[in-house]
Amino acid sequence: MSLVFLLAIPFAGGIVAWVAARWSAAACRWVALASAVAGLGLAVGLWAQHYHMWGAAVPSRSIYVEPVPFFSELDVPWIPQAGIRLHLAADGLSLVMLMLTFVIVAVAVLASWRGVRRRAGLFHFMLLWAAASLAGVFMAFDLFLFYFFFELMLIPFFLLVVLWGHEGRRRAAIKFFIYTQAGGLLMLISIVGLYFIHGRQTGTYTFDYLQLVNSGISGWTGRLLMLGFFAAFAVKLPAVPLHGWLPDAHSQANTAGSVLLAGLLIKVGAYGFLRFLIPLFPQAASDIRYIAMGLGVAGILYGAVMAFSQTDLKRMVAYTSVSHMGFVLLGVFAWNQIALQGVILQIVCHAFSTGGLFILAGVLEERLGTRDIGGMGGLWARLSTLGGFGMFLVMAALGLPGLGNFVAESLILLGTFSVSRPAAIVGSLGLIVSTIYALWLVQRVFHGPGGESKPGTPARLAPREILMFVVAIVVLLWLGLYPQTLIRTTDAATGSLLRTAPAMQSPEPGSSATEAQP
Amino acid sequence: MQHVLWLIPFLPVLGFAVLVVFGHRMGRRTIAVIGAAPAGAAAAVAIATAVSFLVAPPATHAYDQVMWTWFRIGAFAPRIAFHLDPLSLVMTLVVTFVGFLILLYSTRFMRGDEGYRRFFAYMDLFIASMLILVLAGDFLFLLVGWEGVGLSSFLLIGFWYRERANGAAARKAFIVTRVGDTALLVGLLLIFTKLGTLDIQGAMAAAQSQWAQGAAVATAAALLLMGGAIGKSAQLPLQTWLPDAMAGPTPVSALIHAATMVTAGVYLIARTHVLFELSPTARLVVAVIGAATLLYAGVSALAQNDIKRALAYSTISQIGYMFLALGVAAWSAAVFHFLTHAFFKALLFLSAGLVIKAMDEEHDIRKMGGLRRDIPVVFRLFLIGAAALSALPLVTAGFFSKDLIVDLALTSVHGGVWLWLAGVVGALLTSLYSFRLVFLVFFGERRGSAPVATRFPRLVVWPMVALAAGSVVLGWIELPVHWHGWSLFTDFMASALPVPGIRAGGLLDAIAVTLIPAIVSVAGVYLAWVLFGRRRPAVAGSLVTRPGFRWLAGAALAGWGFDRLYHVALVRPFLWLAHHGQRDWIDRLVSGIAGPAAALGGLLRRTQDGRLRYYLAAAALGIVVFVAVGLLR
Amino acid sequence: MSAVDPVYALGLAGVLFVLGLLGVLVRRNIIFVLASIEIMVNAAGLAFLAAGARWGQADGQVMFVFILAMAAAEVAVGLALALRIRRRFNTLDVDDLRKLKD
Amino acid sequence: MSDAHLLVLSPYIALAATAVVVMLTTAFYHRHLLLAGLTATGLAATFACVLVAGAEDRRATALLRMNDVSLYFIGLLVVVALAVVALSYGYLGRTERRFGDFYTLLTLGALGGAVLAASAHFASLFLGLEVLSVSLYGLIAYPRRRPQAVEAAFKYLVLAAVTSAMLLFGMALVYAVSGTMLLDKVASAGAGLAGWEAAAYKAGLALVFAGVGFKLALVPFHMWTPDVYQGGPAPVIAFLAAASKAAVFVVLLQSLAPLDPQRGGVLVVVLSVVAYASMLAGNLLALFQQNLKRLLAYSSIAQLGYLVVAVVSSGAAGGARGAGTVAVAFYLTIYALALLAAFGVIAVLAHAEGEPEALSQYRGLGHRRPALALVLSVSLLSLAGMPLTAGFIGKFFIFRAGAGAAQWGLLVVFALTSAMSLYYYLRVIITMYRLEVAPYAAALATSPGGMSAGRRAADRVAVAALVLLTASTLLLGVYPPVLLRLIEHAASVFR
Repeated sequence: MSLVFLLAIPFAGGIVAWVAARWSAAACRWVALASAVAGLGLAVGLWAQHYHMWGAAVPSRSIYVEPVPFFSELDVPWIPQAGIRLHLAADGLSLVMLMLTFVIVAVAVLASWRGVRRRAGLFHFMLLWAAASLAGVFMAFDLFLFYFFFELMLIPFFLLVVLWGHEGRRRAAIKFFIYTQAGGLLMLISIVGLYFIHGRQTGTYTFDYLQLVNSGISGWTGRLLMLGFFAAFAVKLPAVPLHGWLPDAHSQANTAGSVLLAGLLIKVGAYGFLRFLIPLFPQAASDIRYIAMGLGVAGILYGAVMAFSQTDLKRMVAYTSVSHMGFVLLGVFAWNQIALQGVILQIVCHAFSTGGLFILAGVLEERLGTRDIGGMGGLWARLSTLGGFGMFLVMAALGLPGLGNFVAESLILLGTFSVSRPAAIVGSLGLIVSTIYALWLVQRVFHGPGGESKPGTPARLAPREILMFVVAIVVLLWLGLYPQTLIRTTDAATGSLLRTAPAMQSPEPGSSATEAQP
Repeated sequence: MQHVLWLIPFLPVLGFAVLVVFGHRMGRRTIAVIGAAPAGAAAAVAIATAVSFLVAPPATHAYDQVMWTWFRIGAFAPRIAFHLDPLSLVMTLVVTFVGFLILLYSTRFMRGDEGYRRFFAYMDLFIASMLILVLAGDFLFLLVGWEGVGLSSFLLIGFWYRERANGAAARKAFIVTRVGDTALLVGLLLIFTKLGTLDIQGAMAAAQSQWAQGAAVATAAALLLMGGAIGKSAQLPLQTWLPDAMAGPTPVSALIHAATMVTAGVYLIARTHVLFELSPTARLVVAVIGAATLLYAGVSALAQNDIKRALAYSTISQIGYMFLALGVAAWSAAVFHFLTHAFFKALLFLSAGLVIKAMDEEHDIRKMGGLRRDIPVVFRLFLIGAAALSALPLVTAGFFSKDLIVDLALTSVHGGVWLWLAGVVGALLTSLYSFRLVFLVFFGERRGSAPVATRFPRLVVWPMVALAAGSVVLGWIELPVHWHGWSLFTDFMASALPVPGIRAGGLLDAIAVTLIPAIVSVAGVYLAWVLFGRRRPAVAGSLVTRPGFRWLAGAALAGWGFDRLYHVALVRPFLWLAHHGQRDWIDRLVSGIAGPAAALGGLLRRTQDGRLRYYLAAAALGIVVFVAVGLLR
Repeated sequence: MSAVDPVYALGLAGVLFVLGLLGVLVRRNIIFVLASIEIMVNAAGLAFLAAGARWGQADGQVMFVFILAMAAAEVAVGLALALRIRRRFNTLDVDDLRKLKD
Repeated sequence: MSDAHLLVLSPYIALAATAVVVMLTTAFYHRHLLLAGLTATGLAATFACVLVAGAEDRRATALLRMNDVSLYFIGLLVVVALAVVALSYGYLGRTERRFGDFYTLLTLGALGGAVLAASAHFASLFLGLEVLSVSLYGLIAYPRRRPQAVEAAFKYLVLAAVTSAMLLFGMALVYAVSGTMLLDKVASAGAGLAGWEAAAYKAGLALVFAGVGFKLALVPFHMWTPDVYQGGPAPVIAFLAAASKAAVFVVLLQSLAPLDPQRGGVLVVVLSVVAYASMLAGNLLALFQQNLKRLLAYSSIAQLGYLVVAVVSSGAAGGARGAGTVAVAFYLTIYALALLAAFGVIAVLAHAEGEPEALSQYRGLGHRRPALALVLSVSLLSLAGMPLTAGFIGKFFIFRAGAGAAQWGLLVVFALTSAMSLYYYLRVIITMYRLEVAPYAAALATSPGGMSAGRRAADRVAVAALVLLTASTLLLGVYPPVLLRLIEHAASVFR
């Protein structure tokens, strides 16, 4: 039952925050923060409760015969006429995403503590509504319910960008909405198609994920259905040709909006690939494996080159997300244990490193009044603490070993190498190109002759700003030096995902070596 | 002493952390103490470990300490582990000891600088990363040190960040080394996929047992690792970044770009010598690159006018020698030369620093001259360094280490005459350019302005004296092969690095091998005296004016055009792509479909012009079409 | 008793219908537009009569009666609107009714 | 006529009685509240009769076929009429002095629609259609002082008259050839014909389809919609858009039902082409529309295109017949709710000089009239098919019907065009929540201040109706089985 609370807390919190705004803006901020932290507490409680259960080397058993690694499921009919059920469940992977959701939302609330004056109540309501629908996405195990939350997320994000964004917010918001909606509707066609084809094959008409998994639809129908899902998740991820909305949406949203967009929204695409696309259509996915990996690599390189050429700081950071998500796409289609763990680690680390960079951009914009990196420079002299944080975050984005991103990217490359050598090699070129844009960012923002900051803005960093950066740094260092806690959490989940898609199975790197193990 | 290994890298990390977090509240003295002390403490621990290692050598000839398992996915479980064998021991001793001396030197040298705290924080970070690099027992953990060193060199080169040029040099260094690192990473991917483990000793053992001699996969892995080594050690073709790296403060150049970081590549190849033994082709490539680089750098150093750039090219040349040694499987000879080189090159850089300070930040040697009398102490130290660099026989450590390499280049089983010849010509060039510096800077009459500072504090001079002593005395621990004397260093390293086979040669070979390099280096000194020593004799003047020579000098000055080549071939297209691609063509392409939709919309709207009869006409047309379709089908 | 073959009657109704349709399309005066509509409706009525005759059922004629009633209603409202248009826009030209457009 | 027949026909009796009573009271006591009250009670009584009538598929006289589907739609018609009465009570109070005729015409229109919904014979089809059309002419031209209303009414009249003539001529041809006027027999009567008779039959069917097509404003016959929607008074247009289209759609559905897929091949192809064209044209025309009423007109063309997709899915070979009907019934209902709410907001904002049509007049509405802005936003989001609104479930059911009938081409265009439709729906929502207040809108905000207590009461009724519509849209979005159970039962007729 506690899964429902994970949905209820943010929704209720949002409404209370909106009402509390009548009295004072501060009240609604504290309510929002409290509900985010409460959600986090519950998620962590669930995680702690089940942590000892995982980690045991999961022997390879047939698909879903062993106790399903889900827990505390809720399965209630919602629209019986169409066979749709309210089926909430969570396994290691969902739990990691849930915890990530609530942490990022809490950080977003902190990030907009000073930033949002107008209609603070409505703002926090939208923030928490987005959190609730994200939590819903990660817990939905009924395809229609997943689609319901997948679409529900759009409205709060749209309004967050439209009402509190920067100058070009309207065009960017509409572009974002149409991109995602077009992908989503194509996915709906696939969902309903799958519903009917599975129904005709097995007689049971249902949207339940566990029954539809590995439905064995191969050939062109399977590929077309899979393409519907691919369209939706490739837009969300974003994969290269469909990434047009990301730079506009990220650069026009305010700090909290960008943190939420970069930290959580694009993770739904990655989660969708892991959870739905490949397990539902293993054969079709293996047919397009190399094309998808090609797209991933293209994303890595294209995102990095575009990041280098931007003059708007937020657009530059947005393009780095395109590059990092290229790694995710690469890792997902490598589809072995190491690559999947790398993907999950990349999802979490990217949320913190890029989220941190957006907060940095927000803080800079408050103090300098501009996002154009031409006007910045020499910041180190004036705000050395901010410089220190910024340097750390840039190095994380660069994939410096010792931080989480490096471990994630090397796991992905390790996993990919045994599947397709050229993809891994060209993918590792991404390290060079990401170095170029990262150092270019440091050079233009921190080093070089000094620009002057807007008068009247505080020179020193506020304690809450420092807290946000410290949270990001601690997590990135912890995942860089001891990621085992995260890996053990998602161990059972990735294991069961791998078993659901035998057609996609690829050789585990290193397993090909004979037993000359020291 | 096994379980104290982690302390060596941890102390500088602690120093770095303290300086970063509490630094801004500390005075200069405390910063200096917290900055230099960890390196000293680490040196002490290293010496203690060395003593216990020598007195009671462990059974496996190595200390291993596993901190914790980094993570475990299925069979893949890399560990944060330290591994100390003779090779790592020598590296650690040099890094900590030379590092400590340089830090002492910089406490006074950097006194005037406002980024004092930042300097020591970065230096501690560098020393910590270097120690992790040499002590790591797992390839992934080695990468942590490897990139950490790259990062701190970026931070230190771009230390005076107000100057855009320094920033550009720092970026260039990090990006070029990053190219090498990518090759290294791909090598690790290959090793892991084929051997199933990234633990260094485990991987090497597995390689030995699974891969046949000369196997393609062994060659590929070796070449990839070599790619990483070339990037970090600034060998051809990735050497363009080191001369520009002189933009950083002089102690940085001394420690990072002379003594330690640039030799990380040598350490890596020595550490994975099993791979290079398995593939002779890879070893040959290393030798050829070493030989080519030492010649290329030697000639370029000859033409440099900036004192630090000359020394930078000389470093590239000396590392070329080490690569040559590795190429002919003379592993311990390379490490020995690293040891001596660290001492005398650091000494040269530190004294160059003092010369620059004396001449009020003047780098150009054409504006110096006759400083022999003004700064006698610096002159003597610089002279010792230059002598060691040009390997003057018996008197300097350089003689023992460089000539050992030249000797083995011929006599080693894998050696060759051409390699030996390159070594000899290199020796000539080395002594020529090093003494050119000495004569132009310290002899002849004063050309530029008078020196500003002539007396230097003791804390600056004493470390240099220590280095000078090292660069003189250290040579004696390894006598040349044909003297059949003692070879303490090679024996000590035998457990980690195999000794190369020596071809049996007659007496003639023996004489040739030992005498010729000595003669050549002395001849080089005399030639330098002839060309640059006396007051501008006609010979030197006429030589310079001939057009062919002037073109040659120009080319050498610019590092043989590598810089321009890379700029035109790689940098400019990248900038062009970025500039033209700024408006994200793919995005415009995909969201371009909105254009025709809008146009179509506009067109359709024109049909709604309010005329009733047009609406009726449309309806009638519709009917005609429907009836027609109905009739035809 | 059906002396006349229904095809001819339907043919005539068809011709009348098309003439009415052309009248509506071509003429610009509101009165003539309404008149042409009348022609079309009566053509339909004629067709119904012919159909009824063919099958010998009264349905055709019943429909014709309904059609008459409907036509009358429409024309009445149409003429009322024509009066309002004449007073408001003081024109009877259909093409002048162009205020509502994109 | 046994009493069972009477019971089945009770809704019609109630409606006709209401019309007569209202007409008489107009002549004697011309007080607005009384007239509106009478109409409302009459309609409520009709709704009660519908609930009671609960017929099992009985043919009441040759003309009408009373089954659960027709009863459901008569109920829907009556509810729409009630809502229109609530909206127009305030609207008329502000703009007109003569009220009586409005309510009479409205009730008669509802009666026409009801007859049309249950019609099983050409005659009832024709009669229902004409009663509905003629009352609409009067309603559209009702606001005497506004020239656009007259122009709109005249355009609607001419086009309706021409297309009803086509309908008649088509019926005549079909009757001449097949000898029967019963809808369910007509559809399958064309089999045994040859030569000129087959040609006449096909031509007749095409002409009938043209008449129906005009009323549904499908593509070749859609051009009148924007002008009429722009010119006519808001409550009337709501009735036109919601009620008349629903009634005509039921006829299409009922007559297509007995169609066996093989014979209906050509009709399904024609319907598909019309669906493609309507979806594309509707959305493309609306993309850059600056006038809210014209935008809603174009969007209603597109929505009808989506509905035809559902009809095609139920009619097509192998289509799950039930799924198609459920999809049509559900989507029609939520389409009606959304349009009523949208035009209702325009009606509430209207005043003597005219209705706020240009988008610029709605700038900043979110801050001045948050309730109305929310109502309009929810209705637009429902039309766009956003979650939490009934439109989302409606769109899903059309997808489900389409996938069942493997109409992949239609579904892909459906998906892409409804994604495109977001552009103009969102533009309206954004305009409402912008900060700067337009000059005209400022004047607008102050006008209700000076009204008398009575008029302000009228507004409260209208706003209550709007809130009820929005609440039901949201409720159906969150828990659709409330309505689905009802529709499922009705659709069982076709199992």
